[in-house]
Amino acid sequence: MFGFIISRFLQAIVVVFAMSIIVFVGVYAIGNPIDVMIDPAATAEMRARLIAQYGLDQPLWRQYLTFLANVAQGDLGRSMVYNTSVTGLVFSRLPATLELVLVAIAIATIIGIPAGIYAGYRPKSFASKAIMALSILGFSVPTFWIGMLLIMGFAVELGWLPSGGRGDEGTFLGISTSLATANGWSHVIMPAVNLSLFKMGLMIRLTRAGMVEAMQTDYVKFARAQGLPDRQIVFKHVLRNISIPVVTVFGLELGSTLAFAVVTESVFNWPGVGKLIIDSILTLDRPVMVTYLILVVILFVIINFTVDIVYARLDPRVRLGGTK
Amino acid sequence: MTAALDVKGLTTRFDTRAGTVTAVDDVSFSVEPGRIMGLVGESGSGKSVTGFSILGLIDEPGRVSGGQVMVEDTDLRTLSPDALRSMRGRKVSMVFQDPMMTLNPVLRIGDQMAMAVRVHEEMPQAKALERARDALGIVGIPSPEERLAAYPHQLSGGMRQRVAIATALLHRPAVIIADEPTTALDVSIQGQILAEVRRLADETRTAIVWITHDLAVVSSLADDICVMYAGKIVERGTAEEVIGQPRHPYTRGLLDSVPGQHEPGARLPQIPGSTPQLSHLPSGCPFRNRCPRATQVCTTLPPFTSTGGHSVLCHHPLEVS
Amino acid sequence: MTDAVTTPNIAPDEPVGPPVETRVTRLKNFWSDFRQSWVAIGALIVIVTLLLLSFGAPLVAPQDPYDMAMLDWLDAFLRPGTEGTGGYVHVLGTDNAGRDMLSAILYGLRTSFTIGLSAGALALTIGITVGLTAAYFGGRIESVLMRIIDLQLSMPAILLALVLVALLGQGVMQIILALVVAQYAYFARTTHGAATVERGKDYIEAARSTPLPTHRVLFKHLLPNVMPPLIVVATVQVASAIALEATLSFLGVGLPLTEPSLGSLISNGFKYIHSDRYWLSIYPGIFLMITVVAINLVGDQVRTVLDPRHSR
Amino acid sequence: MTAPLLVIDHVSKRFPLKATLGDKLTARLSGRRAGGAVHAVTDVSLTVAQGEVVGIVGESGCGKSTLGRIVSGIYAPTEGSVLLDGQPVASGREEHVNKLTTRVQMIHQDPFASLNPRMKVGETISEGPRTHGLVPASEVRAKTRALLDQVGLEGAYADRFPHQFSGGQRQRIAIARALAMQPDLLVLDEAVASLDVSIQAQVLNLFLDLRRDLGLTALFISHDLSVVRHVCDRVAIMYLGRVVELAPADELYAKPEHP
Repeated sequence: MFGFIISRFLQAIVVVFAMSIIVFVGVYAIGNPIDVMIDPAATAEMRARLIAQYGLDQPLWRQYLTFLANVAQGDLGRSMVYNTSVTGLVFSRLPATLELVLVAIAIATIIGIPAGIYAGYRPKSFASKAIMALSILGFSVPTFWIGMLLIMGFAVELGWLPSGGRGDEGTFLGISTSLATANGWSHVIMPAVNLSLFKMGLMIRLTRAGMVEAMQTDYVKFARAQGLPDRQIVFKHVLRNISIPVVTVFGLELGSTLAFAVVTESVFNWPGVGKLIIDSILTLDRPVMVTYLILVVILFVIINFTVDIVYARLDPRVRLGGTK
Repeated sequence: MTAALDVKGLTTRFDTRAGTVTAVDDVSFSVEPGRIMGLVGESGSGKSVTGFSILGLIDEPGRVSGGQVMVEDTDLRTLSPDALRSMRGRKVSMVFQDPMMTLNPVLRIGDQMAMAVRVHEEMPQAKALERARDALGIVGIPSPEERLAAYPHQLSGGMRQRVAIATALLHRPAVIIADEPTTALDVSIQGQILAEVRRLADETRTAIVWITHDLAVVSSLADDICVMYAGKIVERGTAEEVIGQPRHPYTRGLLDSVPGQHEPGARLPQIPGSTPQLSHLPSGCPFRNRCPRATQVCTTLPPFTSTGGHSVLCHHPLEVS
Repeated sequence: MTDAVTTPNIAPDEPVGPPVETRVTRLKNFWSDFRQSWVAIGALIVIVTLLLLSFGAPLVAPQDPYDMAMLDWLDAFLRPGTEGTGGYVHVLGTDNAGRDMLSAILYGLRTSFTIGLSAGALALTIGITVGLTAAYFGGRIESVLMRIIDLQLSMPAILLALVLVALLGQGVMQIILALVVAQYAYFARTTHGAATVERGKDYIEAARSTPLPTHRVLFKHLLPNVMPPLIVVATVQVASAIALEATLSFLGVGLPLTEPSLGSLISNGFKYIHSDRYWLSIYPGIFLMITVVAINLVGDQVRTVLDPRHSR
Repeated sequence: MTAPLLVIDHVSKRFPLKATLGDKLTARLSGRRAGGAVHAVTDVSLTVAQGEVVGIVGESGCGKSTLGRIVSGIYAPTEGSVLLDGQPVASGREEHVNKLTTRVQMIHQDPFASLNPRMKVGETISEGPRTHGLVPASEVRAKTRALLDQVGLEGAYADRFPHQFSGGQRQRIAIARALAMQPDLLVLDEAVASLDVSIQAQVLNLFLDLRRDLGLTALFISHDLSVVRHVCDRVAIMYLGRVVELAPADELYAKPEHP
């Protein structure tokens, strides 16, 4: 177990390092940000000065080393557009994204997993078929389009909910969050539902597949032969087994939901990091792009690492090592 | 003496796209307390479906469509689903073929067994665990106390099968259905389990239905034998009768096919053809197109003819010498 | 013992099931299973209709939305069902530039299909190659390739495509390339997964121990047996490519409005969402939704039919 | 005395256990050695004469199947050599093994897994001889039919897919596939173990007939002593990777020294 953790940890470090190179090279190959930033009427001398100021005249590997050295000091550079520290910029936007993602994941889990369990337990019933049809809608219809429909319906036509932006913040347990106010909730609910639909579809299908498979195993038949009622078989035997893959995917999806927030934040004009990255791509704000992508990579690596360990904890076959 | 298990006219059908198939066709037998009945058949003969039908554990698209299953004095077929469930594990229980699959891999042995105890009898967990430990001891598992805390993957195949048998024994059922429980095990382990089962049957007076394809196993273990072919019981009698003086040509063919008894290198006596598909059975006697003794009369279903307790479903049974 | 049931020659016994099966009967069986779901049949009809309409757009559509000369500012923002200066009824209305929405949608759908199908086909080819190579050769090749694939799969496709499009610039080819890079990993993983199961089976070992040449084992034995799950993934990925392209265009990094896809049409219409010019965004959106859902429904039925546990 | 057809000379096979980087590190830190290996076959020597059938018996996990795969050129031995007529059967190490001869053919245990489900049985049988040019293209069809006939199946079955056949029939097809390569040595790995008793007798009889007609040489691997005794001239008993006893089949039965 200890060896397993160490090897995973080393792998994670290698991944972060490799990805930082790829991200850096990739992003720095995009266009020339000076053209975007500078007044076309500016003199060649001004232009050269600006290029030198951002270190853009240096060879790429040197730029990367400078970048690494700065990162080591906690400095990820300055945004070329906002002209502020990138770290500060990203972290000021992060809470908004996190609260959106958490609400979305909560909705997807609370509805998706029970629905999937039911659909897997009674695969032939009408309700199960309806659940499955909805799950196909959930993960196939593009998020931005559903978001738009939601705005048209609940904001424009009915006028019940605001069409975008983040609501008032309040303080809850010392954390400043819009989830502490009613106005905040009215702003978050629509984007969160929008963001949750894809995950919900996925969770339903995953849980159902696990359930259907588990119900056909010998240990379930054996439990039935012992006279255990179905309820007990589902809750004591089966759930324990399917919880392992579900928890794994849940963790992995946490990360991808964060990435998907890009779309929802754009539609609902939500002031999170997703909106920030879209804006920075459109304005070629390199430091912001690099910071965001590296942040995402690190987040993914941490999540994967945690999921691996949780998985190993949950499954006694991994935890204790097989004897045969 | 009343039988622990008395099956009469049990019939199970499966609705498939190719039409309805009768997997268990009018099967009748009874087992007395403390006796072991070997239910022998090749793959597709319906022997496992018979086992599941007895417990009422046939899933869609199958259904038990007729017959009577008396366990002690209750007909399981007339019970409500809930009442039937309360019989399972308490009066009649089952052991499966693959010991690697029958135990839940993520639950401790003790917890699984305690669950099986408490579903039929209300008692605290600690007491249920004690019962589980005793059951493990009975089936010859060393240091049962420690095994309770183990997960299935920490035990060998033979040990797991003992755990499964112990679980089946928890409520001292009148009947245990054992579906090929030693097929997946090595010969030496198989021998140990067989000896253990024989002892348990004698000591606990449990009636055991031992489903298998292996004639060698039943001939050493069983008191009585039923031979199944294409969903029907074709021969029934005591082990000595069926093994020593088979009357059905199929039973005879099966016994002769075993290589051990013949001159090395000689051609083995063989049954021609292959096991029929249940959806394409010949009319009348299902064995007739593979049978050396078949005649025109075999296109009609043969009757059961008995000499003493030894009965055979054949128009032309072999003579008893 | 001599009266035992022997026969001098082994009786050739009848094989079971229908007499002769060819690839044609296999297709027929597949079709008769597929047909069981009327939803899937409906979805298939929808897809075929949309394909015909979109690729026949120059013949079907009342207007060529790319031809600036045919656009008239006077026709801007006509409500659905209004007759414009062109002398015909704009069934789905017109947009801010006076474009007939129905025509724009059909041409846009054509772009979406082109992108989705070519990205899907390319990603499938690359994915199969990578996945089969990894599974067949094993060892170091396998662990390196699959590590890369896993790494890539842990990044959501949307993010990868976003960065790639930003990197490559706008245009149909660029989008296809970005989608291929973002999606081939799914095929590679599916191929690898199925192929590792199959390669452990005895028929592969039998082929290798004959010995048959590597390419024959790969393409005649391994590939045909990993195809079923790939077909399912392919349908899902084509739908997802179409949706991704629309999303990218919606976010403003995909195709420009001068080369309209469904995404850029919706994106354009989104600006007018607060006025009541709903038709600019709603109609292209409905076509997008129908297309994507129909493909997924067909894929879902194919999955059900090809599932080995599905009883025949 | 002529030289034996097959010589298995001090063959061992170890499967290395994969150690992760972390395992190696923790092992290094705690002073233990990482990795290790499973010894599947240890120092086995055996010869098979032309026309002889040698049985290998043992319980599951004793290494008999691994030995069969080494002889068939699917695995390369870690130590020792396998020579057919003085020539090595396969070259290479660990993952990439090149089989050098078509003269050893194998028949697997499970006929449901050993035939490609998406290939007609005729093609399955004929593809080996065709790719190795053993049969002229014009005669492939006739030869395939003749082989099917030889194993007791109708020639017309060549156009069918495996799933239409029963287990016993499939095993006959697998035998036809092996015979198509005109092998000098057959390796049968539990070839009748998954068949019903009545079908098992048919396949054993087929094997005995073929042996008589073609003068087959074979390595017959099984867990079932009675089957092995019936068809083999000599029997090797394997236990934990080693051959613990080697005797003529009839003597073995009289005084078995190992369980």
